Amino acid sequence: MKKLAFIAFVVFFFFLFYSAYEIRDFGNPPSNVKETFPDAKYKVTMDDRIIGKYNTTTGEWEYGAVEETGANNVVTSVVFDYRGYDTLGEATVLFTAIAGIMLLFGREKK
Amino acid sequence: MKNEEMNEGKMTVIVQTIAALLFPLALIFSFYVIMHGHLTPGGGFQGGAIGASAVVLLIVAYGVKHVEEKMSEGGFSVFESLGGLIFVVVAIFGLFLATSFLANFLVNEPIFGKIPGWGESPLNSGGILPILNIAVGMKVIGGLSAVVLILALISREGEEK
Amino acid sequence: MNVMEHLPALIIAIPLLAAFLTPLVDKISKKVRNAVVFIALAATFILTIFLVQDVFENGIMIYVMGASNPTQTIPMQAAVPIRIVLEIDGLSAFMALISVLIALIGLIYSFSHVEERGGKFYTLFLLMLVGMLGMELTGDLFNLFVFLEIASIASAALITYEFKRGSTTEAALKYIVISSIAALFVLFAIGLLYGEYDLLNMAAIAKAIKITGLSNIDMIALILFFAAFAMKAGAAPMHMWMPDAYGEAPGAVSMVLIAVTQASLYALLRVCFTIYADSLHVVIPAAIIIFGLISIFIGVTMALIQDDIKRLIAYAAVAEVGYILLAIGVGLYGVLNNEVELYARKALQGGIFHIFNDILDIGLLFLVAGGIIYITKERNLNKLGGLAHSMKYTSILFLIGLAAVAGLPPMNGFASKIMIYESVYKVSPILSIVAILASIIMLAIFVKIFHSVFTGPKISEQKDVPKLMLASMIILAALIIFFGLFPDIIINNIVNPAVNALIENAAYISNVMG
Amino acid sequence: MFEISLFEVLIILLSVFMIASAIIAIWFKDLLASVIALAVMSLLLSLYFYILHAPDVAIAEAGVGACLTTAILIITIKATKRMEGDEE
Repeated sequence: MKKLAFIAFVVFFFFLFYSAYEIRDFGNPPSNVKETFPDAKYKVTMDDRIIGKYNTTTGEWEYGAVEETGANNVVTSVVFDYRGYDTLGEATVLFTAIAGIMLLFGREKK
Repeated sequence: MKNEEMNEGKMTVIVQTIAALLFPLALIFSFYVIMHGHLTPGGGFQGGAIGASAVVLLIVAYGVKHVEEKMSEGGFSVFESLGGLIFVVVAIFGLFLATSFLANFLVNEPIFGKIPGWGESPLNSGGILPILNIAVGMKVIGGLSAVVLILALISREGEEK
Repeated sequence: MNVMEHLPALIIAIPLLAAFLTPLVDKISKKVRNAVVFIALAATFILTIFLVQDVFENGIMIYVMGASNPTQTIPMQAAVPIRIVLEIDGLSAFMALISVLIALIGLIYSFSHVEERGGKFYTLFLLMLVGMLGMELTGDLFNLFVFLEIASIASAALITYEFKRGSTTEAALKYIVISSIAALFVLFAIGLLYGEYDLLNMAAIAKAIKITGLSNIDMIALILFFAAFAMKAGAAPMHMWMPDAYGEAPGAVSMVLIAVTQASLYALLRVCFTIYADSLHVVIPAAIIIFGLISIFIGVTMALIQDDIKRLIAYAAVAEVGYILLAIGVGLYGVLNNEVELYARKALQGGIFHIFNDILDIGLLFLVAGGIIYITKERNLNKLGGLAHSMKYTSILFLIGLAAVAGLPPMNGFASKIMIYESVYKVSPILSIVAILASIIMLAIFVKIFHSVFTGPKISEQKDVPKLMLASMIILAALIIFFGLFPDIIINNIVNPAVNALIENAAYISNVMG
Repeated sequence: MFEISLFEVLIILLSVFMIASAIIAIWFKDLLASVIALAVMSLLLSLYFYILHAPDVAIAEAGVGACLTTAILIITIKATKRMEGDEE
């Protein structure tokens, strides 16, 4: 059993290292959007679309999180607006865990 | 006298005084992080965690029984459920008042709907984001405090036996 | 505002709202709480029926969360979807229908005896349903992970409901450890795909893999997905949590746990058939077939030696999962080899139909076993006996479930198993023979249980089970007999759209990517 | 030929300390010491997140990982035995 666990560990470790070696560099945008979607109308990825462009002549944001959600902190606009449904899910995970603990440890009021 | 106090899970007077001073500060900081979620780094979850750690501070300094007299785990649990309800109700409002579930229906409306320009950051921007932040904050403060409180109570009962 | 357009969001929002409301209402009155829970579930059930009808008639349904136009997946000036997209095709609709139906029946069953700590019980029950539905309706990988977590944690908590027996806590611990490992694998695989393509939408990733070909990272992600979902679906070498979890949970929870397991199976199907599809290697269907065979073998042999009634049924459930995996593996093999009309379609029909039958048959047996334990407070087969004297209806219902699981002709189990045998025979006769043999052993086992539990001299005077319990069992039994007598209606109207969704993944992609 | 910026030195140091504290957490038989080592790891991790320009995650990690998880674990240890494998 210990040998089996060791083999599993080695395989998983290899996966981790190999994928860390193979994956695109940290912080770089994916360069292959054009090859990935040759028939797409615009070549704008998820990140670029969320961050958007600031038009210096009109003084307004164009097609970005700030224009769409009105929040200065782009991270919050992703967490609560673009992926708000996921945040609802995460909050529910917390709620579920706590309800479970209450079921296990909670005392009925006498 | 001193030993008895230690047995009840209380700390010394120094710790208690510092905790009493720090508790409101931590709560205010938590509230600040939650309210400014759409402007500065942070948000409901982070602020809620800070708020819950303030409650943990009280539990450590004054003992579980003292905290439970002020607010029981049932109270925290209700607080948490309320947070969840606000989140879902706001999301469903998006469905009925605007276009879709979780739609940001307050953007470009008078109260919260301001869209900030370059470099400015008014508190009343962000549409429904501040409301959702507050909902998640309530949920996290209530939930995490309830867990710590309930575990501490169980742990104390085990010691008394 | 057109409500039909917003059905996918409402189906998840209503039970979620009720789950948050239940702890508050519980403080006011127990009756109001039960009413709230029941109304929420019934409303979800009705909406799900509308959704299923809509999907089967008009094809794939799309819903973009929070967008100004919920049917436009790709926003202005972008090449890919940004927001979370719910995408419901035939398979999703089929699974959602099963989940809600089973949850409703389980709720009626629970009303009869769950009183103590009921507020938390019903909250978690609703959350379990939310988790399943979220997994089945979503079109987004990360969202799938989030709802997988909700379903896992809620089920683990519900397993501990009767925590005064210490073994429940052990079973729940086993379940939560397995779930955490699976969730970790899934998260890691999603991270790899996101790092590779900058995408989270399943249809978009499927298209990207189709265009750029399978890279090594995709392969690692596939292995991780496969390991995690097969583990959660209870395929044989990783089935060790199933007998514990199914055996220790309360009756209704055991039944709904099958639906949770099958939600993981759905995720496995989605990954294999939709995301990777044509770039899959033949190793994957071969692995699924082998897992299926091992599951059948282990399930049947281990069931022979059990003397705890619920653990025995749990091992039978492992064998049933094996049948589903066998059929789906053969179907996937056929789809990859372009032999769809020859045998793959039939195998998939049998497999998908068996998903429904598995949950009805094993679910009925779990409910009956739960009823027996509730009345006699005894789980050991050797100490039970003569219950047919006092529990007439229950014993008849048990007989129906027994015949269905063993695959006897008038029941639904026969209808799907005959399709599986027939199609599997075309690939290799040995597979078919093993499956038939296992089915015969299963019949022997259940006849043994029936003999030891229901026949024989009367040991003690007992009442029959409560009325609500009986009602929920009768609904299941009626469905079993209906499906057995008219399998063609079910296959043509419910199963075929799901099978088509599996075989033609191009429609799934083009609905999102245009 | 072998230029390392201050940033890289910081990242390498943090990584080494994090791995060290993680190993310590597994190594110790005293569970309380393990938990403290875990808290140190969480704190360093939150610093790491801050360096990687993710202040949101850093705050969450500091609050949950370093404070609340530690508190919950210590409370649990108080309710059970402190030393690993010391049963009666």
